[in-house]
Amino acid sequence: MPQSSSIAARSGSQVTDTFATLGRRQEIALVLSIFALIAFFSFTSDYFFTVRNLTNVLGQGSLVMIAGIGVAIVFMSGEVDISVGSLQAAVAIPLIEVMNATGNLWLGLAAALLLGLIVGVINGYLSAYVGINSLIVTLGMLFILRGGVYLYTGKTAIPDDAYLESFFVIGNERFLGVVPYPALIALILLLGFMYVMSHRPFGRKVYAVGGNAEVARLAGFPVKRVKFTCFIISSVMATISGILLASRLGSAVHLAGIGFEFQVVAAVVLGGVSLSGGVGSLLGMALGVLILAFMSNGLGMLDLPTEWQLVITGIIIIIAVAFDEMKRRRAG
Amino acid sequence: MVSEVSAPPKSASLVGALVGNNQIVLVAALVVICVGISLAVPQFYSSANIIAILRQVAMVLIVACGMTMLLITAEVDLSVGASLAFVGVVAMDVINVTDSVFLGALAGIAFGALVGLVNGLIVTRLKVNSLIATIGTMMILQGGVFLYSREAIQNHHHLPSFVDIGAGYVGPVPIPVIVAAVIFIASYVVLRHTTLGRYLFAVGANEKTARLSGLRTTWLKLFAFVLTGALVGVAGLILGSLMNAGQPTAGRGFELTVIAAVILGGTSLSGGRGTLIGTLLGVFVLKVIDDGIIVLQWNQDLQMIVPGVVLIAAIYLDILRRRADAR
Amino acid sequence: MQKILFAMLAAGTALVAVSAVPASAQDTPKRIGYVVNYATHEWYQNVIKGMKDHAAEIGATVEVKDANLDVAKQVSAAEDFIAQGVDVLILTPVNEEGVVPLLRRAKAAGMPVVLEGNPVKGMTTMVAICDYDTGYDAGVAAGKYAKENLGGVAKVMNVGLPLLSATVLRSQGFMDGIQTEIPDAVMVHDLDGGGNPDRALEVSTAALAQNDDINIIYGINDSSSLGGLQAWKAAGKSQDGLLVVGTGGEGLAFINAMENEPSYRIEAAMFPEKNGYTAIDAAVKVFNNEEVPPHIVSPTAPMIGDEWSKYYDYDGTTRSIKWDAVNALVPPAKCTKTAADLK
Amino acid sequence: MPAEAATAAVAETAAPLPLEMTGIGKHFPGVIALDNVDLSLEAGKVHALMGENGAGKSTLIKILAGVYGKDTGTIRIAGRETSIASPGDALRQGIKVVFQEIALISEFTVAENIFLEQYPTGRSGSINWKKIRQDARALFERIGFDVDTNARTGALPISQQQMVEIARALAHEARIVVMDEPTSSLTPAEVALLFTVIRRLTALGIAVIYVSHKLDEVFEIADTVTVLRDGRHISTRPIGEHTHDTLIQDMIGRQIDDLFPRSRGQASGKVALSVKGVATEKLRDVTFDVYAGEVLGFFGLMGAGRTELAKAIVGFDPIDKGTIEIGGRPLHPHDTRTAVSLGIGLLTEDRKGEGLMLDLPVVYNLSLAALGSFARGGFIDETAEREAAQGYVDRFRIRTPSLFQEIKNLSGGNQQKVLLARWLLRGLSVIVVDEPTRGIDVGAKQEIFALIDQLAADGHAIVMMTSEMPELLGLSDRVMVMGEGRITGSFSRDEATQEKILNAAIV
Repeated sequence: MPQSSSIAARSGSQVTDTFATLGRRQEIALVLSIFALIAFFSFTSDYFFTVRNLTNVLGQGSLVMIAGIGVAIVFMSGEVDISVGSLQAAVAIPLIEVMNATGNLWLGLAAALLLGLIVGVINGYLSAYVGINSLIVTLGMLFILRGGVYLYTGKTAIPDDAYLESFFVIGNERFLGVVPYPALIALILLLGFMYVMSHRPFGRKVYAVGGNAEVARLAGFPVKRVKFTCFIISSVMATISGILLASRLGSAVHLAGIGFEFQVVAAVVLGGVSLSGGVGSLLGMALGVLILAFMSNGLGMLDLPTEWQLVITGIIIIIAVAFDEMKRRRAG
Repeated sequence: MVSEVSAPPKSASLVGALVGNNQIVLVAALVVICVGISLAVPQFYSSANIIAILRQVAMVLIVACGMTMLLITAEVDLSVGASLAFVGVVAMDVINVTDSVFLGALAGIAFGALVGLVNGLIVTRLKVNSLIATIGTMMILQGGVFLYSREAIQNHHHLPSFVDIGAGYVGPVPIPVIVAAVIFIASYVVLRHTTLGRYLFAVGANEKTARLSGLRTTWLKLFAFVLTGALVGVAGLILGSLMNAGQPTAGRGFELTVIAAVILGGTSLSGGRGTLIGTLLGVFVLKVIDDGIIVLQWNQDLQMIVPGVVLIAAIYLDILRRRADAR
Repeated sequence: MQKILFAMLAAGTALVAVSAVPASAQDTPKRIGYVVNYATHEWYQNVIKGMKDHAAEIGATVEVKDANLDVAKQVSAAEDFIAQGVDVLILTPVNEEGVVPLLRRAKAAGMPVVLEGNPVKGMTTMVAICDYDTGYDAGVAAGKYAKENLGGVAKVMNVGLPLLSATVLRSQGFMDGIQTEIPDAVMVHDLDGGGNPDRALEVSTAALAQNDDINIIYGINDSSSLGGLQAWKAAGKSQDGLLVVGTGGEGLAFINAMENEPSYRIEAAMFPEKNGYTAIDAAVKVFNNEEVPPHIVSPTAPMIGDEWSKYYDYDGTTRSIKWDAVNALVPPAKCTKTAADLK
Repeated sequence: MPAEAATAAVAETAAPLPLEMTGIGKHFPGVIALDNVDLSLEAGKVHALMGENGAGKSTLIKILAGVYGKDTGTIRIAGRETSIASPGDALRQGIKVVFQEIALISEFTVAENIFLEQYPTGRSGSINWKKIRQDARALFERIGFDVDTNARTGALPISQQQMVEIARALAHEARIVVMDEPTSSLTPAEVALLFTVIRRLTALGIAVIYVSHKLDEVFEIADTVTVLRDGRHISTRPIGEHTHDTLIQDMIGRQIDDLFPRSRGQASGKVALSVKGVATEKLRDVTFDVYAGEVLGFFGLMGAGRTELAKAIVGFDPIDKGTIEIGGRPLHPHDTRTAVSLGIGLLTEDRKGEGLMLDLPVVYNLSLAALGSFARGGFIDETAEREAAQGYVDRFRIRTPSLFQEIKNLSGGNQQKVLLARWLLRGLSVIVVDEPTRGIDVGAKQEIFALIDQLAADGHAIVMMTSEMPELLGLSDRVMVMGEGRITGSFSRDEATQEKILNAAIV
């Protein structure tokens, strides 16, 4: 009884069963905020409301969005992953090294994915199976990977000497000259995982495990394996974003991704994905990413000290979560 | 459910006895590390180095005392690093204007406490998860400090007592070490022997229970936040004094060192469990490793990797021990 | 549909190209975009100051976006500038390898680019000081000072920053320079001070405790040298027989230190304002398609004792550069060593 | 008829039995939870499993559900020896357990929860949401429950959630359905409905294990009864061979003559607690007085507002209107701190969630509310604290190896005694007890009842919220009945009968 009453208290209007997602208040509020931001910045700068700029923002937000998919899924399962920034830097090393050695993009991608998988397996094993608090595991991984990158590279960037056109294209060119490829990839992944989260048993299991692990276990769900899989998804998504970043940077940069985890967590939380698991949607996360990306772009055009961006982002996060919490309490 | 299969008193199994309690592991680790380093570098035991380590330990320990209490109440504060920098800037500015170290110190500590209060109010009133809330305030402070002053605030007052806060000695003992020791002992006594300490445990162990028992849970959490903030103020003053400037760039990553040390010491992230002795040991382990890597002239990148590994390993051992206990 | 899109794109590119290639050599760019790597740092504050001052003189505006040490954000910021159609882009790379694709894209968009600070593969020109030479000159000065005041002994603690090639070059230059005067000068401790004062303080404390024969502290920037000096003072040591050498002269801290700390005798000044000034000159040249050397060197000079007042006015809260003195400095035509030599 | 069923069970039948568990043993550290227990089911029959808390019922069904592994013994399903490795495995083998604690994902819709274990999928592996919604609706129509299948489950009242749980069993075409105390939060009408459903299940040839401690229900629905005690198998008999007395005797191994001791005399005329016109979101105009030395029992069905009232009058939940006076002094400001200092406190129904500090030792749990009285200048006199705690441990016969044992390792009854001692040490004048014997075995129940009686005799005023009729009638001096947040009836001890109370409770 205590269990059920406490769960009932954590309510909210997220009935996540179909693509009817669009009809929900959370997302509507986010969409309205985006429109408001666009309207505001169009007013403050002539350069804001242009196809070129808006598509730019999509491309810039896409790295956060791709990693955000994985981090949001981990959040939904009731865990956290903050190792994604360091992983972004780490996967670029095998990618570039293998491409430089073999001149083959596919081998490079495979090497990067392999490292991502290994990290996901370690994070997932220690968190889901051993039972160490995932905040600590992934914080430790954050340090270990970053330190490892510094040690391996001797704190220099490893340039891309293979000059593969295809590698340049994925991060820097535009599909049909309009949509940046990273945005396209992000969109495909987003739609794919939205489908998984609402139309595949696995997605439902993630929500169930995050909503109430004990119930999920009694329902016969392999709770540990579901969480384990979420960590692997997260690492793979971070790897993909790391590959795109490496393409944009044309190298494996040891400094890449520092603080990236904060951007991702900010977007995920802003999108209404709760730290306590079981609620939230990927669409919300994606809208959260767009809000932060438009903010960053728009504020960058104002003649404001850049520190305002940090301050404003911090305030927005607190207000968004406080608002979310208030709504949830009222509904419960 | 639990009552039906309620476990009997702990049986001291072989594994349980071997792994022992978390603190014994830390003591052993500390001894092994110290012996190892000193075999390679005899100067490790020089009084200069010991003082150097103690001073580093002091800075972290001061804040870790507050953080231990905060984690015991099941909350966390990630803004301490950003606040540390801001405190130094504010304190130096006030001393420059007023020519009074006392007023500057007061302003610095008050600023830290104010940050703690804001964090506490966001968490207790707006019900924002403290991890998220303090990431938010961390961003606000990091940005805010540069909006306050882009340049490091220089020491224009040249008051010797200011320098003494960080660099002075009483007899052979550096003042920061004395400050830390006093704060540590006071915190230890509060946590172990007073109603306040017991209430902090109660709030972290079960907030509703605490409230039903008539405790002011909100007030207690606020206290832990404000105390942590004020202690950041103290540490910020010491850092400001040591650097002889209010540096807006200081304190990056400080929060992670503090939290890592506290968790390493066996304090639980989920509240209701933790000891200050553990925290003390945790701080020592991390700082001795840090120092060791420098005196051994190893690649300093290891200063990132080793604490990460140590932290995960320590918690892994702790979980093994708990499982052994439960068996 | 596709055709239309391509047509639109082609038209867009053409427009950019038209606006970017002016006809007359007299033209000045109207809008200059500067993507700085770390605007909160005093060094870059002063670079920006130099840029804005000089741009105002020639009737241009400088817009600044801060990458805040984030390589990804830097690419985004430059992208934004290209989309906004600024006339010239100035770029201080967070990492020199990480902007190679960006330069390629800027070239494709017909956007002239000036690099500041570090060279990048495929660039037209770069404005930068010579890090190695700056360190070298300071090293020579330190060697002379040590001969006179420290009994010819030089045991150096380098509060360095291996993260960046520029700072590695400074440290190397310093050691090479000091050895021209004192051949058996040694680097006793090579530290990673993170370039920030509290980390520098922390690592220096441990190093000083281990090696008590250190008598020269070299910092790759002012934060590092001051961190080292503060560690020295905190250890309760007298400043007699110590020499502290800082690099950069990026803010007010070094002036304060040279005024008040007896051991802080040498500052390898790098005149960030002048760097910004030179970058604007270079921007005008590339805008006009003029011939420019791949490396435009901005001058540096070691300042010994109170020589700083030759180059700066200081009223207690702000400093202002004395342009005449700084513009009179003659930079080397070419750097002795560059990042390429480190590989 | 039941007698025949039992004979049939003994006789050889052509079809193998749906379930045979033989010689099942399971031990936990220091405890033998099950020792050589047998249980076999017949298709189409209801088999009641009875025993006190701690008898091993839950362990046995958890083994069946795949939550625990067994140490010894064999399990045969439909004649084939098998093992049940996990809850998922149990489901695949046709076993569906409906646990007492609601096992639903509150963020999901009712329909989704029904098909949680086996999402119907199309050929591509996509979930067929249309089919889920249609089938769920059809399922509820078939069994005659009126539930909105598109509602978020957490938004439903607990009783409806329980119905959803039971419907789930049907959706999975289970051959064996286990129900663990299924009626603990149902209204009489819902219980009747449940029994209809159970009969439909058995008509389909499904074997049902019915775990309950409510004798009346067992006599009504069960064909066979197995009694466990202290982890051992005591008896398996057709229900027809049992009387109330024989069943109780099997369960507790002795007769409890006087479950409700009564040592106290008349209550004084002194009003200890006066509640006037209290209203909240869930309560409407609640007014009553409690006198020192009496036990005032509150009865109500699930959702009647008992717990809400309890939490409101101890200052835990805010009130919109009304006044609360303790010993003549108003509860103002309305918070628990004031309430406790005025001498009123709540013994919660939710021990784990609101009562215990699980990781902390017994002594810390016991002294929490009274810590101030052991402190001078904020410093705790730990010797005095320990002595006082030890006093209660002795007096209440709290079974714990030491004062420093973590309280999570104590049994439910002993935990409850610690929590009661917490309030006595504080010296309250009014104690609000909410479901004081939930999850506590019969032996300990008797002790708790005796304690409550003793407290009243000592002059405390006791407000008791309960859904257990015997408890209510046995302990209360006066009875108040609640329905939909209002007081719907008030009876003296002499007037109160089960029938009158239930009539008042059903609004």
